[in-house]
Amino acid sequence: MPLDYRRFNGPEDSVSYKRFTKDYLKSYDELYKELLDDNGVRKDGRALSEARSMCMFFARTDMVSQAKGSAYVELRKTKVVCSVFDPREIPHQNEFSQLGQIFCEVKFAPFSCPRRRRPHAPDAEEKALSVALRKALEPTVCRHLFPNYQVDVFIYILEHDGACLSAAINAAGLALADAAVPMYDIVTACSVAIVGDRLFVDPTEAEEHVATISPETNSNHGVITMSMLSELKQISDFTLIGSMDTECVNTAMDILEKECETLVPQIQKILVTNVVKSFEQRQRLEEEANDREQALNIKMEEWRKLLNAG
Amino acid sequence: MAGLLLSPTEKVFIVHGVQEDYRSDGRSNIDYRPMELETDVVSHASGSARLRLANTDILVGVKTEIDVPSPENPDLGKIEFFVDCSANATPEFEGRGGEQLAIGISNLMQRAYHSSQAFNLKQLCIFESKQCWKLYVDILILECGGNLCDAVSLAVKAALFNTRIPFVKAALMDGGNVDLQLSDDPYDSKLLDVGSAPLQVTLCKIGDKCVVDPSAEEESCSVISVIVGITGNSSCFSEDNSSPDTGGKFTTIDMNGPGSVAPKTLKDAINQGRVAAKLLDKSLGEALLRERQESVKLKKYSYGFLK
Amino acid sequence: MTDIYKLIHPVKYFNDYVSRQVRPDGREFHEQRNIKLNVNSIKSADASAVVKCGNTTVVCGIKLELATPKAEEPDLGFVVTNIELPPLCSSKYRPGPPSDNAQVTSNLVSDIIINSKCIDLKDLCIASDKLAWVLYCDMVCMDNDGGLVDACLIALMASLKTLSLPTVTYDSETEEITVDTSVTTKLNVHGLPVATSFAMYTQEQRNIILADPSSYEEDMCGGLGANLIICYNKGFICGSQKFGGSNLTTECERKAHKIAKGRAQIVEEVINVCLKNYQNEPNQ
Amino acid sequence: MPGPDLLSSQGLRLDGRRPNELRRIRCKLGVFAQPDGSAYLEQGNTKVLAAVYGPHQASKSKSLQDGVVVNCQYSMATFSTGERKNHPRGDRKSQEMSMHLRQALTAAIKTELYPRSQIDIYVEVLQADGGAYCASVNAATLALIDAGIPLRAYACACSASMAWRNGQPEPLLDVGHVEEAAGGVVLTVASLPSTGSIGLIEMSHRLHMDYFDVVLSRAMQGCKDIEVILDRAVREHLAEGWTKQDVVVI
Repeated sequence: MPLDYRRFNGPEDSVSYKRFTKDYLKSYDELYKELLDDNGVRKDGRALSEARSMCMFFARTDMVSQAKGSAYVELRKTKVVCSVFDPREIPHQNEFSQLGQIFCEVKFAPFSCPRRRRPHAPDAEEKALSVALRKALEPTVCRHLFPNYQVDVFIYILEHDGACLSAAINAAGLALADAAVPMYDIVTACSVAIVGDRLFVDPTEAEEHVATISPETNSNHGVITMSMLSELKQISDFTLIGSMDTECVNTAMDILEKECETLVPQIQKILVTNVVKSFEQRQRLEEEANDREQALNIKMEEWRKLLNAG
Repeated sequence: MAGLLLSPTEKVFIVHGVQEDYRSDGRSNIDYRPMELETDVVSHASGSARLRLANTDILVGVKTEIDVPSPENPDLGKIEFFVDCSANATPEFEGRGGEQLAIGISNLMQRAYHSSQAFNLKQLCIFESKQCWKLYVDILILECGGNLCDAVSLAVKAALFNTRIPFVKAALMDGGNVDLQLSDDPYDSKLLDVGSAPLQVTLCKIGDKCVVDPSAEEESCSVISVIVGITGNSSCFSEDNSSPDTGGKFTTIDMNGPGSVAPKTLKDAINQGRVAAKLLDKSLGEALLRERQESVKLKKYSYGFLK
Repeated sequence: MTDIYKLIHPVKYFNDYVSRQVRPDGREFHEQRNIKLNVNSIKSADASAVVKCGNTTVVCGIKLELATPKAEEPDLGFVVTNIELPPLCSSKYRPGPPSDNAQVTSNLVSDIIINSKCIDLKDLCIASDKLAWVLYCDMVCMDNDGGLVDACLIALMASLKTLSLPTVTYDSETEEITVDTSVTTKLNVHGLPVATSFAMYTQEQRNIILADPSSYEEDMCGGLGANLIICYNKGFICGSQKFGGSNLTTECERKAHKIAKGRAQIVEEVINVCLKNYQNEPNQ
Repeated sequence: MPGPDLLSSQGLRLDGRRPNELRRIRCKLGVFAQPDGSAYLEQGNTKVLAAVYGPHQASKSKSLQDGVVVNCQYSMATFSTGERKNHPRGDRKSQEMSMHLRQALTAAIKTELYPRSQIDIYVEVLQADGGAYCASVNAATLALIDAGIPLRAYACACSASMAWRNGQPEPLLDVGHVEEAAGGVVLTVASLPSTGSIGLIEMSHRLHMDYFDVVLSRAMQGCKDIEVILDRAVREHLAEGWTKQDVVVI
């Protein structure tokens, strides 16, 4: 790997201290056991089919002042910031493109992953996430309205505790709406991790990790992320990794469809609040302006009187 | 695809044909086009295969290197996919023009081979937490005539089937380092167990129906296609028929294109893909076993690109 | 209406405000923006802090790693500081490798940290010539609205002050390393460098310095970032840089130093209060 | 100055060839359907594919008033060499190769016939076993013919080396990888044999002036031999093409 001379680099042989702790290499069974307690409840107190979005979904728009539209989504520990900028002409293009384009970039903070330090240069996972995000957003944006222009969508993942792709898609949907980019429908996404016959809805990083390790037996495992346009009943992107049979895929799809639908009212609420807030703000500004004008008029009157008198 | 121009009427013709289950080249919606497959075409590689599916031409070479296993998985080997879109396919790929497509395909392959149920990396381990084999699967796309993903996955499986890994003759422990001596004899080598390696089937949504193996013309009529990766059946790839039927599990599902699909259509498509993959896997196994027998009897004639 | 005016006549718009002794966001010339600070909100990092100076938001995360020290400095550990200006923080930045501006800012912060000697690199050494800590401190700007260096430094110092190192035992014979995360020691931080940015503007022979400028003010004063950065560490100057902008008169300089000194105390207080609150939180 | 032993006492080379013998050349025109012209050429164990697109409208920045722009790209498959290559193209060596290819082929093409146009020539080396450049030029010539682009003459390339036998200089024709690696001099010539003109000469290592002419004439002889082989391949291809195509059309 070539040395990145634009940044300060640490020593080449540095490794995370976690490699030397006792529980660095745990067996598959140990890891699996840690996910659930004796009552079949997940470590953070959720039931298997319970999504974090139900209780702890925290999202707001208008996060980045310099961007046209922005959003912040927090699923307990997973934290994602998204900003959307004004459309600009597609750079380095010879031909006229009938449809506008969406440019997505997903980036992990160097300190975002609990297991290792992320490199500064974009790696394969970030590129794959960027592509998945673009595919999820393309069907919902009215791209014919800005031909030959591209909208930049930037995602920064501050902390990764599972389901970061679905958090990123939700954040991007909010930010696009905040930036007033015309869209057909609200886009929502959700993930599920599959370990054997158990389905973990909206998984944490630990659950995703176990689901991506292949077990010794021939049982199902994997992670599925699905994004939907709920009003139009359309799936805009579907990503599966792991190994599972048809039945498992079908059940997971039904669950994800339901979860995506439950997200819609929450997102609608955030958007409505946003509109109300910006309306109030504008009203307040207008009132202030009126006040100033009146004060000015009064002063002008006084001066005129003085002039007339003087 | 590059340089392909279709008039609206031509597109309507294709869409109507698909609706009637009778495509413009005479196939039904679940038929593949004829393919040509030859293994062992590149002598510098440990395993290689060339697949020609109508106008799509793929050359795959597998190279092996000794590497240190990653600390998280000390008992696993490594596999890496690299796709190169040759400018021979279309002038648009000149320089770095094909990079986007290449990254997309290699990511898809990497994900399809991720699970140990698809490809067991334990067979690449030499010496736990010290040394392992790293397979470089280099995919060269020479011509694009539609349906790249399927062709790539078939050619990769064939090349891996053809790959020989030399036996380790001796290992010297020197402090913490291991010094390996490899066998020089090309026949003194082991074959990989690739029976369960996944095949990918692209289902192209045209109108309301899905077709397998779309031609470049058909691809331009569709806004969305579903790619499913399905593990293979090991019993099709071994000469004794005793091993049980396995496979048929999904290792990847992905959507490609700017459109979207209804949940019902997606479910139908992945089922259709599973059926198609099973048939494809069976015929690939037969072809590869036949070729291997021929090469054992020294009857095999090498065609390369001269045919 | 004002938005359009600002867009069409940016300079005139700015001048109108300045000639009335007020800044576009309603502040006085010497007034700084509110500072909000929160520590250890990111659990995947070994220490972290989020700081907001007005709109400017910076997140700092520290990851700990172990490495062999350099042969020429066998008793010293490493502190690697980098500033990331991702394209999402402002439309000025594009995806790809760090821009020149990001590199300059990165260098500046790194120089301040080294010159202020707030971390003794000897504290980071575990076994001479064999093993030492590496502190990867990454400051990520989430929203760049001016005064970037100030915010980065606050975030960095706050997270360094909350950092504790796990116990490491190094067996010199077997070269075996064991880490015990249950027992940790706090990192010693000496001093507290605080930077204050200024933008300098000349209007009709009048030299004006604007403390803690917003990104719009920085643009108006003709700099890629702030024009003047003064850094104080516990009442002592530990750095002063000037980049472009109008000429700096002695009078202005004196005024700037006074503001910077005052601000250093305020920031110190903010950090201390925040750390105290964090330590007193019951769930920590 | 006895270099490495490239010739046995019987006067045979490391791979059993005589000094003036070419490696086996097998080739085929029209391997692909999409490009305007394509060819595959095997020279011993070196295998090369070439594709030609054009002539088509040149991009504005490159366009020439008085002739066609010849655009070449030389690329090597990652598995083509013994050691795996990390990048198929873009490194200094393949940039240089692309340039040399362009020089040799521009000499052969009747460039004045297509002003403001562009011809793209892409060469992909599938397997490199010495003389990859020569094989590329030969394959590209065939692809140009397959595309129907008017040429002045066949452009052929061949390499030659130098060995000693019983104290006498003995030039070697068509250098293989083993001989290249042994470190002798390698002289590469690209020429239009029927006109006798030389498009490009490149030499590695050093060679005494006295022997230069001997080696050069050996390489030129090789080019002439190759021209015969290429010519036969083209004639066979066309004969085949006539019969096949006409039957289908009628």
